[in-house]
Amino acid sequence: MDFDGLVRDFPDLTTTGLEQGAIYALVALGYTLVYGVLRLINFAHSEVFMIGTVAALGTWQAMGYNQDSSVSGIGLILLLVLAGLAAAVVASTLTAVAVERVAYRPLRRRNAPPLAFLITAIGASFVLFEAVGLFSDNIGIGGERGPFGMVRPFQPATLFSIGGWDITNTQVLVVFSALGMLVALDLFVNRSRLGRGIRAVAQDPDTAALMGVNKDRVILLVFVIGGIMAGAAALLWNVTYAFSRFDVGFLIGLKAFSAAVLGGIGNLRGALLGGLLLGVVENYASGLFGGEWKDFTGFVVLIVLLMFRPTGLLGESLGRARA
Amino acid sequence: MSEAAPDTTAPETTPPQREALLEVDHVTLRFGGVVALNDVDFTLYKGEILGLIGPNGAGKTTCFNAMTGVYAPTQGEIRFKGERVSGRARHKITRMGIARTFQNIRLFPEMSALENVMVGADAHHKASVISALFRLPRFWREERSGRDRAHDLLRFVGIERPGELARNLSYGEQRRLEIARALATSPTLLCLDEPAAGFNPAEKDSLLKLIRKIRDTGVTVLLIEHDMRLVMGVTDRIVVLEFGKKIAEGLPAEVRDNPAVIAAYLGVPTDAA
Amino acid sequence: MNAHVEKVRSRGRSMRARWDSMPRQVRWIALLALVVFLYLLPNRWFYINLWYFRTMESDMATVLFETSFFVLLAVGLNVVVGFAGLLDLGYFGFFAVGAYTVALLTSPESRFDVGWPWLAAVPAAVAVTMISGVILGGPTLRLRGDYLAIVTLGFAEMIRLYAARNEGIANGQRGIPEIPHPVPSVKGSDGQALFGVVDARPYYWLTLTIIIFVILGVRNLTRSRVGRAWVAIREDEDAAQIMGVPTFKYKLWAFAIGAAVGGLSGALFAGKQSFINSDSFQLTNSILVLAAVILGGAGNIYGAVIGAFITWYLPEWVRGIGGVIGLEINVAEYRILIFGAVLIVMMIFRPQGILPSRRRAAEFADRRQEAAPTEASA
Amino acid sequence: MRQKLARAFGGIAIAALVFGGAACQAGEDDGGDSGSGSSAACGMKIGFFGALTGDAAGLGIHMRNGTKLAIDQYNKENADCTAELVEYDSQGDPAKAPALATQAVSDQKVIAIIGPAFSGESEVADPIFQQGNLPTISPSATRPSLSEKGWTVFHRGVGNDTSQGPAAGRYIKNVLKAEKVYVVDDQSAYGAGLADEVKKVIGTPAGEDKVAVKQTNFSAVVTKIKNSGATALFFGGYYTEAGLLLKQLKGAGWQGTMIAGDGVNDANFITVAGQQVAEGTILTCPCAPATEAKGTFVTDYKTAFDNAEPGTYADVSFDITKIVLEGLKDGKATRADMLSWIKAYNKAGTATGVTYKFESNGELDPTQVIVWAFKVQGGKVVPDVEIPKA
Amino acid sequence: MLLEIQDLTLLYGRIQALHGISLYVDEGEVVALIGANGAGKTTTMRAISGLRPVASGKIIFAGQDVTKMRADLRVIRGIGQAPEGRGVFPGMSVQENLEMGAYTRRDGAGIRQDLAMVFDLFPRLKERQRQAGGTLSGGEQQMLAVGRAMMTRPKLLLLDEPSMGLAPMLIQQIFEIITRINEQGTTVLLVEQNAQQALSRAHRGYVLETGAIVKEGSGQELLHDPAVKEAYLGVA
Repeated sequence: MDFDGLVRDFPDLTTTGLEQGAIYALVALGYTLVYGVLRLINFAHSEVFMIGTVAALGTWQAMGYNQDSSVSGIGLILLLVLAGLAAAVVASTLTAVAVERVAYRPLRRRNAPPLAFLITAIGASFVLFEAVGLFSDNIGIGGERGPFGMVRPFQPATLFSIGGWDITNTQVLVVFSALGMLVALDLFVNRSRLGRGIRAVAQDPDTAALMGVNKDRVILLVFVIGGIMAGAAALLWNVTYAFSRFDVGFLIGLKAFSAAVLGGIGNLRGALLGGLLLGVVENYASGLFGGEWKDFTGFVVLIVLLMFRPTGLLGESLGRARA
Repeated sequence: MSEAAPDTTAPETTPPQREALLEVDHVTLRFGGVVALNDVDFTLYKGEILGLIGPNGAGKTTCFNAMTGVYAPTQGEIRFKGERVSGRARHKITRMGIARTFQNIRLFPEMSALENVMVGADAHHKASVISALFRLPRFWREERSGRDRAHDLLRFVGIERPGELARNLSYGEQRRLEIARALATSPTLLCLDEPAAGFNPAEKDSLLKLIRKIRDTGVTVLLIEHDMRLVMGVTDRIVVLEFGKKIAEGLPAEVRDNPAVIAAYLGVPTDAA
Repeated sequence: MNAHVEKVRSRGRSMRARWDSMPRQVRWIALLALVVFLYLLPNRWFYINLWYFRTMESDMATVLFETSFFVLLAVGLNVVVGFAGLLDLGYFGFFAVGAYTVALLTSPESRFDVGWPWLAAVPAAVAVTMISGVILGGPTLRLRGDYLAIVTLGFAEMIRLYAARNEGIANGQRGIPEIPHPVPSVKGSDGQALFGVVDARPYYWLTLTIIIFVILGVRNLTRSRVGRAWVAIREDEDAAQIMGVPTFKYKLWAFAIGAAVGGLSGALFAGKQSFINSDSFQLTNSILVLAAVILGGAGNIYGAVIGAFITWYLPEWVRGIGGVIGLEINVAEYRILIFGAVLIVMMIFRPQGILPSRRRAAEFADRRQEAAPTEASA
Repeated sequence: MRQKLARAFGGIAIAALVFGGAACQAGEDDGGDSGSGSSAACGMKIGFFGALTGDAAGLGIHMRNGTKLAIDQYNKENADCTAELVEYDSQGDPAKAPALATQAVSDQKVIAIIGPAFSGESEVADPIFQQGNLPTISPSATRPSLSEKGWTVFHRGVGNDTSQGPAAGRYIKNVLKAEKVYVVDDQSAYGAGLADEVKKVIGTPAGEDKVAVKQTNFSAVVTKIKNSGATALFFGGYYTEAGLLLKQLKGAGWQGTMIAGDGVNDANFITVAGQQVAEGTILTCPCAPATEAKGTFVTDYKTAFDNAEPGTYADVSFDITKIVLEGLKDGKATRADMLSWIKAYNKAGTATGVTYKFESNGELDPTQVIVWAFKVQGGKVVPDVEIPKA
Repeated sequence: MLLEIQDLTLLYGRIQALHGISLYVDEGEVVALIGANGAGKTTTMRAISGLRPVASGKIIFAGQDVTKMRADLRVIRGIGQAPEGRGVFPGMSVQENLEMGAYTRRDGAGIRQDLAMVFDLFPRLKERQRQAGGTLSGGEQQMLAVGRAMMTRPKLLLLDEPSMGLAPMLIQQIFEIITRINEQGTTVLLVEQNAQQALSRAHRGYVLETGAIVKEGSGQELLHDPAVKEAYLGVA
């Protein structure tokens, strides 16, 4: 164990951990929303994220940029970021909606039991990542099953430093975007009419129907929101790591799902807390025990926490933790 | 149904020795800010049929749940055969001799009627996983006796199709199957939670007879019921709850004439007298 | 579409009814014939006549062996998921524990270097997995369904991550070689050890025999107070407890038994493979076993067997199908895609699984009928 | 793209057909005697054994493509006497290997195997090939112990971990003269093996850490490397993780040089890392620098495979496949003949420039194993220097 | 006729819960559906509001066959319900719960007006406006459920056991409110165990027994029917 190293690297480990955790959190929101409303682990959500990263990249390439292009000028950077964001959000949202339509809705119509949903979700996940893996050489952005190198709208650079803490521009962007989106989502769910509909279905679907809430529409909305968040996460991912591949969703999905459970699945603020916590803890573990213990420690923390708080840090359920 | 005759049945079935079986000792139960039970205090004597009545939402089922160990009282305690009930694992409470049915039927719907009852009978079986795996003599012995007992009980409550899945039984059969399943655990105290809900008068009649039959086998019965006729017809004593408080206790005739009960339970005093 | 679904469903039901109504002797003879068929299957002279059933691009006997250890896994997981209703997403972890236990105890290259014979290591492997099941289950079985899922998944990942470490006793990707084959003293007709390198048939026969015994054992359990307790827990845990079922104890038993079967499967795998490394224990495999159980029909032993057979055999079989129908394309490349699509379609048309238990079939029929109205307008 | 999509839809349609219970006729093609009359052996099969689907497919596909290119070129030149490529897609999973290996052994027309690609699956599959006396040449399985198992059929077209690793170490020590070297590996048998050999040469590193294959976020490692003050980093592993790690390192302001082995010597490394980031990275390879022949290999490869860059070991696969093809041309129609042909082979490959001459245990003759250091310059991998032996 | 039910049957699993029920509710009426626990009252209500599929028979609302219509669309057509067990959203404040009632409405002014009306009917709710639904007492939850159903501005208000768990004084109060709601022009179908109160306030009533209607008549007729008296009014 390397305590000295941990102490020495503590500031950097914290900031980069938060950066990673913010992306976990955005993806975790998708898991948590769907779980809150449908009591269902949407296993295909990892692929929703993955498709977002591919779409943003594809758009940039279509605009004539590749991993070696240098981008300058604030206007151009903004244009690239916005175009990538739009592409990622649209692609992720469409994927999420397609998954809902193809894999979940037919089962809901038949009143199928929860395990059947789990299996169609797994099936959808297989189909999506295999399709991207098989055809990525055709999209022109990578070899078959190969990695996609990415253009970066801007290079990471230290924005400012406080004491020994160097804060980079990507860290600021990622963490604040994630926080901003979460606040926006929180306001939407807690303040708006549609958000009330979501909470109503989550708390009591039958009574919600008696209030005139169209459950199908709420479910669709939930998948759309999850898709938007995953798309945003995909863009932030591209900006940070500038990389994608057909199987990139798997690990992020697993981490994000863990983060959602850690914070209390079904709880929006829990997803943020869980994501950030997981990101930071993983980094500290890497610093302390070495990189090979990074993922291992993540799971240990999850399991130990669940033993003491069986419903996660903030407790479960959409809106139920409120008021 | 002819005139119910509580007055004739009650005195002769009141046990002479009045040995306490279950004591609800000043029990208070709070959920968050809501007081579900407020200082409820009564005793159930061996061999009697005690009715627990009160309007919907008065706390009867909560009281019931506290007796069967689902909730632990916030204050006070519940003693069965002199031993504290709360704090024990629920299956141990069953093995102490308390069995119950549920207001909204909770059978194991995808098991056959026979299997449902056998689950109850298994409560007192000892065969281990190993003896079940290798079908050792003990397994056969218990399996056979459990099966026989289950068949007997099904016959006792009047279910003809032991092999049918519980979910496919008629509503009345399901209610009676719950009773058979509870009896299979060999209880000294049987708690029935609205066993007549959804029954027509003829079914209620046969239920009334069944409850008496159960009592005659030596089982003490606690009955939560709405149907006044049934309650008046079968119970030895009645405890009345309202808003988590005991408002009356006594012989059926006394309770029926109690103005507080009439006000609480029957709503409009002028019309109910 | 609905009409078609109904047709398929009713066909399934009538076949079951016909089977149930057959005389006992006929059913026994049919089962016996099936068993004989299964024993004959890996012989080339036999399967070569089976039209397109055989695998074209991988060795039939070996594929059958691989399918059989997977079937054994499914039978074990079915106890956990199908009977006790505990969602276990990390079942392959127990398989890994079993395989590694055998490897560590037998291989001269392992860091323990105790050099046990395979046969002696198998009971040890089963015991170790059983204990690991109890260790995992003890603190976590009180968690509710979905939380249990993530905890078990985490457990399997932890095992894999630990195994992937170079420095750990599992040797990471370098793996543990030279695991002895089962009973080297038993010779085949050619004077070579019966359990050799190329011929997978003896391994298949061994696994098949074990599967039959495990199925008999599981059947014994399900038709006893243990099985009744499991189903009761699955149906209504609170009610079961109130009927005197020590629910935690039986959940733990289900977990331990499932783990033991998983470990047994891992031990067989290690004995055939004679080399294991961390590459064989990917998380996807855990998910595949679960898919197999649910695809086949959770809660029915034979459903699990069929589901596992399809899940493992189908992709292997699809490898060779392009050549059979004379296509340019390489179907093998698309087999995971195809499998994913099959999962979705199967679950939509048969959410109860291919061969659901009698109980489950009834439940699903009722669930469908109880779906709330969905039409947009009158 | 259209072509591929059409193939896919075709595949789905066929699957539907198959699952629907319909099936078509097909002939048996097992057994049969090997080639006929003419001096060249015709109609034989060459197996490629490695991951073509699943997680590790990214590596396997390039090797398959190299093999396929060699066979296609051969078939074009010898249209009347062709050889067939058979793919054994192991998914890189040792568990999947035995069925495929046994199948290959049972098909007498399969005369040699290019592969198995990874050391893990080799451990499982090679004993089976040994029993079938089916010669194998692996383009990429570099675990040293594979040649110590007494498998006569085993060969590899690359030096093992003990040849490249020390060379890389010597380069760091003698050429770069780096004082503080950080060592990171990906815990794969290949990556950790290389890292261990490097550490033996350079002595105690400034620090070391491990990452996982498929990891994408390296922030913790980056922090450690940056704060350790190391000026050089040796990475044992494959190009994806190397590219990402370097990109994040440079992004965090690290100025040093990365050195990595042939697992990173791949055009995709520059794709992942980006040209700017990759600039100056040293990549070792147990191969000679670009010859003229290599020039055609790259263009041929790009023409054949939708303009894709040849990935790691594609060139090795191409060359070792040609060994087998030359044997066929020479009329080697049995496995035993082919085996002795391979054992006696001694010629330079056109794509790698390596002279293929095998020792009796199947290792590439150590005197033939030359290790070069390459450098990333202007978005290209260019030869730097040959690393002297010891 | 505002609501007409023709020969409705309904299954729970294999068990028939309703055996061909026919009833109707005229505009402006208060109709009471009485019967013992488990007789099928709540099931009938859930069928009318669309939460349970029916096996056969028809539900016609305002001249339109709504038998297969989705529940939320029935709300828009004008069927409001305060479900049994109240169905208060526990994580929402009283105000939010009431706003949920107006979910399908866009008339801001009308909503504010109705909100004021509900607070006027139930001053207690106004006091608890910001409190979470889950923390209310049983009686308050009942008021909230009724008030929330009012917020849908229903043509037909279905009330499932509005008196359940209420003190006698409150029962009195809630029935007075029901009468007031009715007088303001809302038709009411009421399921009650408190047959006494229900029948004395209802224009007409039906008696449900094991899934079938065994008696119907005006409220007063039923109130004085000896069999009804004996079975449901607790008069021995």
